[in-house]
Amino acid sequence: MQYTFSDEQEEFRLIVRRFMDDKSPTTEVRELMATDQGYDKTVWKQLSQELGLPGIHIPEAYGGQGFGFIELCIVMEEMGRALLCAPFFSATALAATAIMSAGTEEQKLTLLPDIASGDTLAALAYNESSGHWDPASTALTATPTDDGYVLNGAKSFVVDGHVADLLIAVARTPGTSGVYGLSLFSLPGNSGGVKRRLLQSLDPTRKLAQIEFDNAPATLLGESDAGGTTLPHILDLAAVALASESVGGAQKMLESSIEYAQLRMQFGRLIGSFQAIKHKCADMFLEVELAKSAAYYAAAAAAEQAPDFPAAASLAKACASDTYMKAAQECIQIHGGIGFTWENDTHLYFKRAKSSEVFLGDPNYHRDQLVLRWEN
Amino acid sequence: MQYTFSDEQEEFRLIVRRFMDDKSPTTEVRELMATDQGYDKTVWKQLSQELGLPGIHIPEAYGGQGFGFIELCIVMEEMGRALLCAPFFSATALAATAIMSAGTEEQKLTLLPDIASGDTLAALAYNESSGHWDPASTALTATPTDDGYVLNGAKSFVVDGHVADLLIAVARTPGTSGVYGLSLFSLPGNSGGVKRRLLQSLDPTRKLAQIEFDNAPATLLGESDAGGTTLPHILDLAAVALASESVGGAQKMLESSIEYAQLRMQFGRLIGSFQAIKHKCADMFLEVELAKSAAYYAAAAAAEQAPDFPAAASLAKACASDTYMKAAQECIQIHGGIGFTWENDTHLYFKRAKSSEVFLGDPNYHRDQLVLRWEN
Amino acid sequence: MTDTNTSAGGQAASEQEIRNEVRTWLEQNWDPNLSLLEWRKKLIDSGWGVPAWPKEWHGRGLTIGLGDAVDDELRKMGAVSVAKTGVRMLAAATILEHGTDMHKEKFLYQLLTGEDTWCQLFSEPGSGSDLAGLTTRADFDGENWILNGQKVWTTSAHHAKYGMVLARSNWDVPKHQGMTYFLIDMDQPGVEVRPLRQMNGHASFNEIFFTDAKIAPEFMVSKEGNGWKVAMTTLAHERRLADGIRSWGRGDKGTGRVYDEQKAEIATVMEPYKWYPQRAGRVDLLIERAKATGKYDDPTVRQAIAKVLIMAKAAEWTGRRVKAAHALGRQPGPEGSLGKLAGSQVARLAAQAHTLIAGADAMLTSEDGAMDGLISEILVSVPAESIAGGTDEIQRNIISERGLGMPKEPRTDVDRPFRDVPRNTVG
Amino acid sequence: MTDTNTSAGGQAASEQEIRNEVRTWLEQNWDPNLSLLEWRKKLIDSGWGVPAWPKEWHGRGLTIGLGDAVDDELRKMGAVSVAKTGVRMLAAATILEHGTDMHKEKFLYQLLTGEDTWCQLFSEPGSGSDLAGLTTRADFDGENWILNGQKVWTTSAHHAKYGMVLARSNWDVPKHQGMTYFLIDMDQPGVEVRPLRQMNGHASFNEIFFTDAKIAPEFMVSKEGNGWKVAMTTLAHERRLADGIRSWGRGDKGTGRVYDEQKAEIATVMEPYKWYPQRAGRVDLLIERAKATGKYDDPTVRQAIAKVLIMAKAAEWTGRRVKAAHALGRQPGPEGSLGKLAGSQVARLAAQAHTLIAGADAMLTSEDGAMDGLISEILVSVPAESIAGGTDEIQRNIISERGLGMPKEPRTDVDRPFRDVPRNTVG
Repeated sequence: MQYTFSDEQEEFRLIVRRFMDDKSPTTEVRELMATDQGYDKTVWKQLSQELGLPGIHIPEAYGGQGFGFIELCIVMEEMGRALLCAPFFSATALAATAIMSAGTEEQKLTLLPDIASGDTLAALAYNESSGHWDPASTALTATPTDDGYVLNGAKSFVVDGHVADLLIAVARTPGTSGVYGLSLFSLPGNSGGVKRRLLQSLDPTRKLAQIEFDNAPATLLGESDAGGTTLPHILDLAAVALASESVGGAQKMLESSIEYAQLRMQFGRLIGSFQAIKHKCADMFLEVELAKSAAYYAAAAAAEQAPDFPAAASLAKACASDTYMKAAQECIQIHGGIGFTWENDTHLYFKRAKSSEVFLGDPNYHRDQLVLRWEN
Repeated sequence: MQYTFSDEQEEFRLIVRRFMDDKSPTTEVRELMATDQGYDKTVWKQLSQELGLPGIHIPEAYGGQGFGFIELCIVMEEMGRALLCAPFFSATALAATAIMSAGTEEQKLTLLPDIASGDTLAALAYNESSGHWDPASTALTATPTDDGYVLNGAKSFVVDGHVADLLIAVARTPGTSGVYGLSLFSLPGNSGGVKRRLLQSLDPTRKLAQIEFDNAPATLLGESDAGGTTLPHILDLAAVALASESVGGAQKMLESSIEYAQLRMQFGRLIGSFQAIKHKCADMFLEVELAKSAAYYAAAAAAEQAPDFPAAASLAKACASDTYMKAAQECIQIHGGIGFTWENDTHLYFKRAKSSEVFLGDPNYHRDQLVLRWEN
Repeated sequence: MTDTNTSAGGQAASEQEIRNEVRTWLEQNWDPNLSLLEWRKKLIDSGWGVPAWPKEWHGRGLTIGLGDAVDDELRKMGAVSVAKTGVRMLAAATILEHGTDMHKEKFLYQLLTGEDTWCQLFSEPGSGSDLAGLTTRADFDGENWILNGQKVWTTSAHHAKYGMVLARSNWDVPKHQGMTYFLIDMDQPGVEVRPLRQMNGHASFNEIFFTDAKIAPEFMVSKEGNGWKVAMTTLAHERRLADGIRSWGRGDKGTGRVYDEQKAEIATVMEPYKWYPQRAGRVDLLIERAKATGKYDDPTVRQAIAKVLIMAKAAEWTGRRVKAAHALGRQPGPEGSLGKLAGSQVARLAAQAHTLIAGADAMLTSEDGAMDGLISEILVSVPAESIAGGTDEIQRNIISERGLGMPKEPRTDVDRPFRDVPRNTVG
Repeated sequence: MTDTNTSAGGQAASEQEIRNEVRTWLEQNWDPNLSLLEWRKKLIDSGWGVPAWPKEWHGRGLTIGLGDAVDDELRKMGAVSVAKTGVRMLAAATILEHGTDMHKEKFLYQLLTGEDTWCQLFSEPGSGSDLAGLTTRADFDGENWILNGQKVWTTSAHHAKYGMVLARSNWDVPKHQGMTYFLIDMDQPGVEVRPLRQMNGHASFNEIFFTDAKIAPEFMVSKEGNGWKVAMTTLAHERRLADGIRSWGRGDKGTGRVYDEQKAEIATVMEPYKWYPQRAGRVDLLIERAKATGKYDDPTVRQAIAKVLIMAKAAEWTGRRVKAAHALGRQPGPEGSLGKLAGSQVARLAAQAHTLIAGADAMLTSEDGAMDGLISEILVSVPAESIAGGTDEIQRNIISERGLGMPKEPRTDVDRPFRDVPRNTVG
């Protein structure tokens, strides 16, 4: 198992970090989060053309960079650290991963190159308004027609669903239940019968959409009824990508706390010299390092197809979500009143942490999964 | 609702505390915990004759002092504070309460006076080796005979069961299940068919026994099949008595921590001047005060037969158990290495806290009960 | 002004006598169709508006207990009381204790009628937990005190007529000895008020910038360098204020001009406080929400709810225990200072439980969010609970030092000229 | 002693060459039917016992990495190594770095053969976290150093032949400058060893009382007043020791006299450590126990187990991450010091989970307890995990100051004569 990054991976991280530092200062984040579109097309183009990030883990055969899941997670971590507003999580980490896991060879050749180049924004329409994260809860139906399928029902919490050119939707054959009869489908975002609405989200840096399907024509992605088999793995990969993003955000909260504690004076001393603050930072540091280790391990387990990957994925998601949330909370606390203001950047991270906490299943859900998946 | 103690109650507490300070220093506790009997007959006699404690909440009509449940809890709190080794919890808080709740008028007149005078040691044989705390889990059977019943099966975790003169046992009519068919029975501790064994307990200051019943003749206590109705209330009262005891122990741990932090020097300063220690003590203090409030409220709710008593009982038990355990743990931590030695008294409390944590249901169990019992 | 002597002249009247007297007066005078100002003037002039205040200053010199009895009679009658909202009662208490007769004459009456609103100008960006480290400067130019600096966390400053301001007048003495307390007219060119937006979107507080703001010397309270002591009086009343916010929010029920005007007054004053219940975690909603979402059936959700309930109820009972002991005439123990710390933990635990219950819906807000955004408002408001009014860390210092008598940390900032104490450089 | 030059004389040999060479030597010399002492003498004399030690002192001057390769070959062959248990390797490292030739001559050989055991005498009842505040005094009487005072937490002192002892020789200089480091013969009238019983019933440590114990001046290590610096060498090797305890416990597998004697040696040395796995919380047992008791079906129990697993696995992976980075030649970051703090939390959480799983059985111990008392041993052992080897509070200081570069607290004990520093009065 790869426990640390190779020199090449460390180098790659630095390149990504430099790009983020340059393109995603919080002034930029604040501007973009106030828009409906939610990202900057020029930056997305640069990120695609200069760094090839949208195709990072897509094989070269499909127009991608041919790196692995570990590199994808490095990108997620750095984006989380910079709170980059861009449709990377949606298109690459979620949708491309789904296509790579479930699509036929022909579909991969057709769909992935444009995602890899950044030209196509894709989104994974999985979750529904019930808010459940297990595949069995899918209610959207896919009814076979002469030349494909039509989808009926609705999806919610679709990351960047409002701007996606391509939707990958999970639906079930009418009359089926549980994990049986689930399949993935692809359809253009602007298809007839598709009604999209931007949701008002707690975290304005991550756009969510509700999508209604009214006899929307769609193409089967991969094999019929295979969703029960492919989805758990897709969701695990997604959870680890999100955990990586959270780890990046948590690290930023730690750094911000320490920086402030070393600047701010009260009672004639730097507040960072008080044990109450020092020990809080030591605990944050411990938690952030543990969350990193969990996310890194899970990424390596995915890359190496280790048998404990499902357990590791749930472990990483639960750990990173709790850590990010706590770190953001403590960062506000260490900043005191100023940390609660709109002007201070901490709340941007706090809100991302809160939304990441529940997205793809909250820590309670993943803790339970962890134990159930554990091979003692 | 009575939120604080009356002047008379405060005066009574002082008298009990003085007695405990005098008769139950930890040197004495250490001597008694090494014995099988587990208590000092002379002290028990003084406690009975001078203070009348065994009859504290038993009505005067049955030979008791005629005080209420609040006074019983005051006694429990002070005994917990001093770790008194005596069969008070078993005989008065558990067994006498059970008799008062379930017995017939005649039985109360027969059984209670000798408990109130301290002459009869009674014990409540409720729990079985399954370790479950809900009445439905009772497996001991009571088969009717011509002149009463015979008990078959076994009880475990019977506080002071090895020395009890009188056993109150919960058993079910053969063939029944759930909360149906449960009744209480009384029988002498040395009856034929009763085999008692002192268990090796983590907390040597509280003796536990296993009791096997092999066609042991017993007398029905109160009405047949009424256990499903009487037991929940008996157990709630017991839980509040135990919570009170825990609060006394937790308070002692807080005081011991503060005392040590104000004596011990490291780095040229009293360790109590370090925020790490101060803030720990502030948190302990908060928790102990909250646990007191919860226990006092529950005691008052019992005394006043308030409708929210069941919820309050579970709240108090969960809160006091967690608080005592945490306070004992932190007290060891503040003492450092010395706190982990046999010589230091902290572990005596730690072990009592651990055993009280699970006795009558652990905090998880009572938290669940609390919500289920809550009237929103 | 009618000099309504309490029965039996100088002798102490019984509570029943007082209650009878005020009821009689109310029966004769209370009229919901008066304007709010007319009624309040009548009430103040009678001495029943602030009966515990001195007779010379609109009161009757009654004990606090008897004053409460009078208020109780007003409530029973449904009669509107004098203006008590906002921080005005902190100003009143400070002026009564430390102010000159001129201050009392000029400020108290319009404060009680509600015509003048007040704000408190203590906290600064550079001195939050360490209030005594403030650096707003007051320099005497021979004619006036000239104020320069910045204050923050000032509620309702945008409509306040006057402010209580604490500023540093002497930099060459230890920090606590160099501050002076002033009453400042907010309506002048040197005072700029800017709303300060919070992470939850509300703007309940203001930043105040003083640029050569003027204060005539007679508006100093007590003497130069005595500001800390005066401020202690103000702060001592602040906790009581926090308790009061809930009760003001209600207002009196009834119809008539006076009620309508009071409702409008309350709406204005309560505006900055409307998210306060959410900040505290809305424990009251937990079980209801769990049942509505079906999460009640999940034992791990019940555990989370139970943890909140235990803390919240035990804290509530602790408060009642303190009050009950106080009512029996016992010395209040240190347990009184615990409520704030418990409140922070309750809020944090409640937010966790609300998140668990909301699940994916926790990602949504406003009309898309659970309970039309109320739940998301809880989630983004609770972080303030452990900061506002003194951080948890400061509370733990206070509890351990004052409550438990633990030794103080060695300090390096109190025994030398403030000029030499390391401090933040603020904008 | 055969002077087996490594291949190509003075030139550095490759790992493969070294492995071949030691394997050849072992094939010729390893004999499980020798006595443990005979075999070890042979091994030490060959230089393969401690190959990373200097050639003059029983080694071959190899790098640590190559030394590990040699150990690996011994393991592969099933050959028993030199004595490495207990604190002897701390003594060896300290003597090698700071000792005189006489010290090396006198102590190292018997230390490696296992004939002499050692103990470490640093901690005192009055100085735990603040080791440099120790008050055991060393006074020179013109002929010998005379030791008086008390040490504590000394493992295996009852069978140790020698001790490393730190004592105060000068009270008129700052605390860190007044200590001196000695090697003391434990077998003398002025040294009394008393076992110290712990709350879990074991007695793994000892208290040591010095009453005019004598140390000849030549057994001072380094010079008078330099003890703190020398002690740092000892302590730097202590963490490595903690990691080693697990691997010693195993011993080598095989039959023959040398194995039997090694087994006996291990049994004696490991006796004080037998509860250490329980102290760490026995995370490995949780799921098995939950399944065995039926508690696995309770979602709240699964939550509790998951919380332990998350911390424990993440801490384990953090350790591997540090090692992997180290292997790539990267500077170790501060994350190395986190393991201890994580371990405390794992232990505490594991005890909670074990309690939840055991239910009422948590009240029982020994044969009546769950797993014949193993579970109750966990419950009464975990409190030591957050204390032994440096309390959590000290770890947080170290992590924040050294790891995160946060400012130190103002200190009052390091810049004046130790005589004037307030301290505990100890028996």
